[in-house]
Amino acid sequence: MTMANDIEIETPHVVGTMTMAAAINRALADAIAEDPDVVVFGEDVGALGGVFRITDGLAERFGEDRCFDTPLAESGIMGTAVGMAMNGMRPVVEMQFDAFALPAFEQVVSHVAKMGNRTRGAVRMPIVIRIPFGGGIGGVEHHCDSSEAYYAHTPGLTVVSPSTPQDAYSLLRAAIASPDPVVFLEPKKLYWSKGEVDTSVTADLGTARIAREGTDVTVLAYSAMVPVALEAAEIAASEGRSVQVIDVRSLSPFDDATVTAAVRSTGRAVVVAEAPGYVSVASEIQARVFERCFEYLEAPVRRVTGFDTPFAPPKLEHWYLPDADRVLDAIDSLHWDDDAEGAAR
Amino acid sequence: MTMANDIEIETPHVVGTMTMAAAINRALADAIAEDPDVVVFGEDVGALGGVFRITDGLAERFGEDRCFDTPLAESGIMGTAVGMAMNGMRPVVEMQFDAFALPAFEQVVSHVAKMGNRTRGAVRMPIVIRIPFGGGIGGVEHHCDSSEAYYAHTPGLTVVSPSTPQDAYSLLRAAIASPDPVVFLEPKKLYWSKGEVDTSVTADLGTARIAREGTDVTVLAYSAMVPVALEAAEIAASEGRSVQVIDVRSLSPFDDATVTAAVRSTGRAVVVAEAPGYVSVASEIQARVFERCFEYLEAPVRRVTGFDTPFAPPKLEHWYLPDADRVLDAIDSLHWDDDAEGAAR
Amino acid sequence: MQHEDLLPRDTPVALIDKDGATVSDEQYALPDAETLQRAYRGLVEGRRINDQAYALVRQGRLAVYPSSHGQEACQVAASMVLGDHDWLFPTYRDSVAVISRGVRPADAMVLLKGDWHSGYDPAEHRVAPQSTPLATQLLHAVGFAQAAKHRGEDTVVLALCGDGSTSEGDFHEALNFAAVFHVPVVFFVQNNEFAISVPLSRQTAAPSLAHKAIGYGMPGQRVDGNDVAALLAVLGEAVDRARSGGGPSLVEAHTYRMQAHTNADDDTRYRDRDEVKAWADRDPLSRMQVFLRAQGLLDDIAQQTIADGAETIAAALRDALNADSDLDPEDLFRFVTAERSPQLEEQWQLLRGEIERASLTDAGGHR
Amino acid sequence: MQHEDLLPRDTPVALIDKDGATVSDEQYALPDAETLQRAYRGLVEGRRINDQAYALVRQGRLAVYPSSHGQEACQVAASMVLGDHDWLFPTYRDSVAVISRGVRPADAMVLLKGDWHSGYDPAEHRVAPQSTPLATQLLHAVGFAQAAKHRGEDTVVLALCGDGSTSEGDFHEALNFAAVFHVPVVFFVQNNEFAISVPLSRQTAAPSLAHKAIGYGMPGQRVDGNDVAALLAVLGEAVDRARSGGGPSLVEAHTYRMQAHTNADDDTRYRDRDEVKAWADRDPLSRMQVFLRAQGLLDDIAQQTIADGAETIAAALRDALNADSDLDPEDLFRFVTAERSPQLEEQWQLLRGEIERASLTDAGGHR
Ligand SMILES: Cc1ncc(C[n+]2csc(CCOP(=O)(O)OP(=O)(O)O)c2C)c(N)n1
Ligand SMILES: Cc1ncc(C[n+]2csc(CCOP(=O)(O)OP(=O)(O)O)c2C)c(N)n1
Ligand SMILES: [Mg+2]
Ligand SMILES: [Mg+2]
Repeated sequence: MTMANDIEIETPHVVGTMTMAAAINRALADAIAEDPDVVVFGEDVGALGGVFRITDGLAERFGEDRCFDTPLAESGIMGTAVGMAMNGMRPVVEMQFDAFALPAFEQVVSHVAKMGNRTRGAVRMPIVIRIPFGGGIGGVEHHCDSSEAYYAHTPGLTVVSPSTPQDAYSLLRAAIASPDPVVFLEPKKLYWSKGEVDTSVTADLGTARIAREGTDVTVLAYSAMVPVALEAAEIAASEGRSVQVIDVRSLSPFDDATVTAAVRSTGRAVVVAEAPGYVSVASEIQARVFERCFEYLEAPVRRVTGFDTPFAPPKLEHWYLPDADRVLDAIDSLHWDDDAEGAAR
Repeated sequence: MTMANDIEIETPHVVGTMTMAAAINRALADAIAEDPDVVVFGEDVGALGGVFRITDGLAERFGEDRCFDTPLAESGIMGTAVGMAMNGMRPVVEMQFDAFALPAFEQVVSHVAKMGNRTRGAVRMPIVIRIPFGGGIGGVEHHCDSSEAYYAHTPGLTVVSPSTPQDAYSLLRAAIASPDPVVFLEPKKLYWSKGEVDTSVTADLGTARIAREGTDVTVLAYSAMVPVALEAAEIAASEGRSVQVIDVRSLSPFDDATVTAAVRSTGRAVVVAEAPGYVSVASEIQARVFERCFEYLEAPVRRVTGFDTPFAPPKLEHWYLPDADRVLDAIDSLHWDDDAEGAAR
Repeated sequence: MQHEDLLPRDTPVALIDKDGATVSDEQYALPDAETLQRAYRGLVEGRRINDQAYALVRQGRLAVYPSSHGQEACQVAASMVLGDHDWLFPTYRDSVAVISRGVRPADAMVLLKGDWHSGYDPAEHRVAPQSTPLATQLLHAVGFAQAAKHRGEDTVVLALCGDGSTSEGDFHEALNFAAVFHVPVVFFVQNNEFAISVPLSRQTAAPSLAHKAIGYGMPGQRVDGNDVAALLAVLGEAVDRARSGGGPSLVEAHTYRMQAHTNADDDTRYRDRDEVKAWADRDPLSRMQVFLRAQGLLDDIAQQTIADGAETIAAALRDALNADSDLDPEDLFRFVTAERSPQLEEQWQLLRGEIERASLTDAGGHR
Repeated sequence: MQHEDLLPRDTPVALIDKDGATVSDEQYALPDAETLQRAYRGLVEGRRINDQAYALVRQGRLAVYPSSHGQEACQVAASMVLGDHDWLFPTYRDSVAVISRGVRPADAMVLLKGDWHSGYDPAEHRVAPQSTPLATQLLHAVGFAQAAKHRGEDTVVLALCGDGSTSEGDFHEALNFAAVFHVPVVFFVQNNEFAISVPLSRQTAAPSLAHKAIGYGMPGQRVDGNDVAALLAVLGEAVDRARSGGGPSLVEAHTYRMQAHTNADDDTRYRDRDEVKAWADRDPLSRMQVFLRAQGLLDDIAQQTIADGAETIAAALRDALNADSDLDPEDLFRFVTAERSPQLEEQWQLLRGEIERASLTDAGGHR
């Protein structure tokens, strides 16, 4: 799907190395600067600049009416965002942590996702819901969940998650420019990872990105699992196996075209996601790939995911989180020629 | 998985034909009668007997302290249920309609599902959350959603849905007897469908049920889609195709043993669910079956689901809901011998 | 404003009693004659719409109708106190208020007929879609007002909800956000004594719902919800305060739901007929009729003209709803997002194939 | 009770002022000497625990610590007013109150150390797990009290939350349910002026948070949150009322969060050092010390004994947290449900295989 990114970039373009946190901050600042309808709000996003400092300096630079703190109530934040969107604004709201977006769930599902449909397009919802998500930072209970499945399952929501500073910038700009609601999931673990960012580069919502070329097997990952997949690919390469890595990046809608072509070309696939695997984005990807690539598959598509348990406490999270080894194990199981079961097939 | 249903049934057993609504009512009454810790509450469940009359007569028969109305606040209902469960009760709460359970989502995900894990088993949550769900009754917006994916994805929750009055009775008794929280999804469309109920029959949470034997293809369905699957099977039989129908019934945890054995025996499978298909219970089942039965499959597993759109308005819902024809179309696509593509494989 | 001024009166504000006699009030003046005449016409039309819709449900032309029979004074006042550029945020029960704002009756009934989820463009008459999830719309109203304030517009927003809805968390969050951001929203609670079957005593132990206002730092007031004059005065003051930068306020109207919750409900299960009868004596229409007649503001001819006007509205509603809907299944895919994703297009093609095959075989069944 | 009696005072109840002088009060009596001596010991121990935990964070032995430094009077009073069979529902900031109830300090820190999500059996000391999702625990407290009432037990439940948390919908629903069901819950808001960086003025426009009580039909009261004597009196009265069937009430304590929200926070970004300094003058410990000394209820020896006791607690906490945790990864699968599903067993076997392989190669990495 191509969604035209029709922003006229007026601020001078920047090219440079920055953290994902800085890239998101920059995207917010550029959007506020360019479009008077963009407002950023949530808990602690003003003077503090957010608990992760993602909105650092925005209130100071653009004033209290462009970036401001709300009372501590997530349904309130989401519900007022709906009203603002009805009245011509483009709210970008921050949910402080993934589990703390849950009080807003009714507003998201019953209104944010449905208002455009309800009104036959008369009232669209250009809202961006930013949610820091996932683990890997040693956070305590309720601070490390991955709840993308809840949003991706909900018709009407676009759900994206970046794995690089460049995508963080470009996808957030596209999300803010979108006429429809976008859930923008920020991998906390990658906030301080660095990369090159060119602010003139655009990205289309609804598209996957090929993160590494490869010919033997396709690993489909998103967000904080993309570096894990790339690490696995690197190790596999040293063992003589060529691993293609696709950064799914758009969790809804899904870029079937890119993914199907990729898996058909390699004939093998592994899906990697951090969230509990049951009824998840990973299961969806696995099912789709299976169905669309059935005739081309040399082996069953595997998934590597978090366990179907509540997220682990900090001291145990290294056992919970999928790592390169777990990905490599899954790859190893894909009926290779030197593999009896595979050969029998 | 077998979870012992260790209720001592003291009321005389009943065998007879009744609606699913009556079977649920009977299960609630029997549970209240037998266990002083069971309380039923929610919106309009008292004098009115619930908007679907499922709790009809309970308040009158057992008194206001066993079945009662609450203030109109779903998070309040769920949150107080958590507190009651902490203090030794077995709350059975009713959410009036599926979309109106959403305000309680934080309590469900952050506490109901996690309390047992958080306290290392010291505090379990024997809560049953009854939710009338699904369409097919001509309900207006927000009255026909199918949100099982949200619950099934959440670790710690058991999720079941009956398709017959017998299962409605037996599964609800098992749910109330369970030490853990159970989301009990009631197909509104089947409330007035009738069937034989023997109250001495027990059912284990976590198990699927073979609803019809068959040898050519396995249709996996649950809740209101089971009658649809059975109808399709009946038509297929008249066309010379033997369709096995499995009532999945436990949406979490999943009965892999039964399902895997079934699909391996037929070599073909179709998953049927009413909810939007994307990131859904249907995708999970499809993915699992694919992965576990890969070597046995004659054709890709297909799914027949609701569209990835908000639920249709009453006058359009017949186009939205999966019906026997759609299931038969999916079955037809499964590379049969008389099918060129299938033969080529 | 002093803290005590945020508290409501101990008894609801009333200007015309149930027998049509005026009640003098130090704070609130009786609206002028022309306003009251207009209000009366609104009441008659509102009642007619309620009764017509009720009949259409029985005839199977509407799927469901939550009637405001008995609450027409609230409905009419809510609409009349707003200026043209102000906005109304109604619930499922507020069809009469929606229609009073100018929305075509048939468009207001699209949801209840089952054709679509809403039948009018909100911007056209400054009426948000009628909200079903309780209390959620109150937050939308606040956000809407925040945006207006942000742009320096003097839009006032009036948001409706029922007594039961005050128990929802969103009610609390909406009033709190409105007060903290000091935005021009009037929260108008129609306390009709019931939330489906649940009586007010199960919703709150407070002296009144209007006593909640002080907890947010906004004024609360109580008013006789069957007295359109008092409603116009109290709501009018609240709207004026909001427009002049005085911030939000909470108005609780004491009224009664004369019919069952909807046609699907059976109110004999939970309330006495005597109670319903007692409230019939306090009907909002009859007291105005008596009052206007006594004041010489209504004669037989005017009465007939009003009745005829109401009949015309009812006839149009009947006609519109008796016509069969012409619905396009592709609409299911048209509005989900601005641009249709390939994923949805694929699904539409599946359905399109089914529809085409169905039209080839017989009308209706697919196979 | 008259409606006006539900309103709090205009100024918080105080019994001992910041300089340690008594303030006379018509309604609330000063607690007896022995109680105040016990309270003082609690304050000193609480402060020591706060400071020790803070140090342990710096040493990397605790992942995070939301300190109640400055709020110890609230913490100690909340614990002391409860009887043995009463229950406390605390938040992440209430570790001192939790420990005051008898929970071992090291067990209270399990969450913050990162070993597990909670470290004590709630039933042992009648303390619910510390709640992180704001205001959610207030509903648990209400349900807990409903169950106690249902069984005819006279348990009182005291539920804690912060000023920011009063903005959440769950706060509203909890107070409303408690009032409607007339259950024995004391809602105790520690208004420490901030929710992380957000000041009280962004949470509410109300005259006080205690003014919310009347909107639920329960009494509200305000108290100096750094005056343990006043807290004991006001909370004690609320607990007595609840126990004797008088229903729930709301108490707001005016206090101050002297440190940053947690170690991860930087409070120089949003508040003046002068403000913090001004509150240091109102410290809950020093005023009690001055008071007790002046009354002859505390001498050097007693002071030293108390300090030594606090030091012993701190040392035990240090020792416990300096010990490396012995954690079993299978715990991830043990408690999700009472019985482990085949689905989870399969996943555990996967992990077990990895762990075994890891132990065969090197310690830590898998492959
Ligand atoms: C969040 C939510 N919960 C439950 C319902 C179901 N429901 C529809 S109307 C109603 C009663 C509402 O009572 P009240 O607010 O007093 O309004 P009234 O119908 O009396 O006008 C209920 C429980 C709903 N629509 N939304
Ligand atoms: C539902 C929810 N939203 C957001 C958070 C993140 N959070 C943790 S503490 C806090 C501030 C709480 O302020 P307050 O209630 O005043 O308590 P205090 O920390 O001052 O004791 C926030 C926003 C949370 N824990 N839960
Ligand atoms: Mg009502
Ligand atoms: Mg605070």
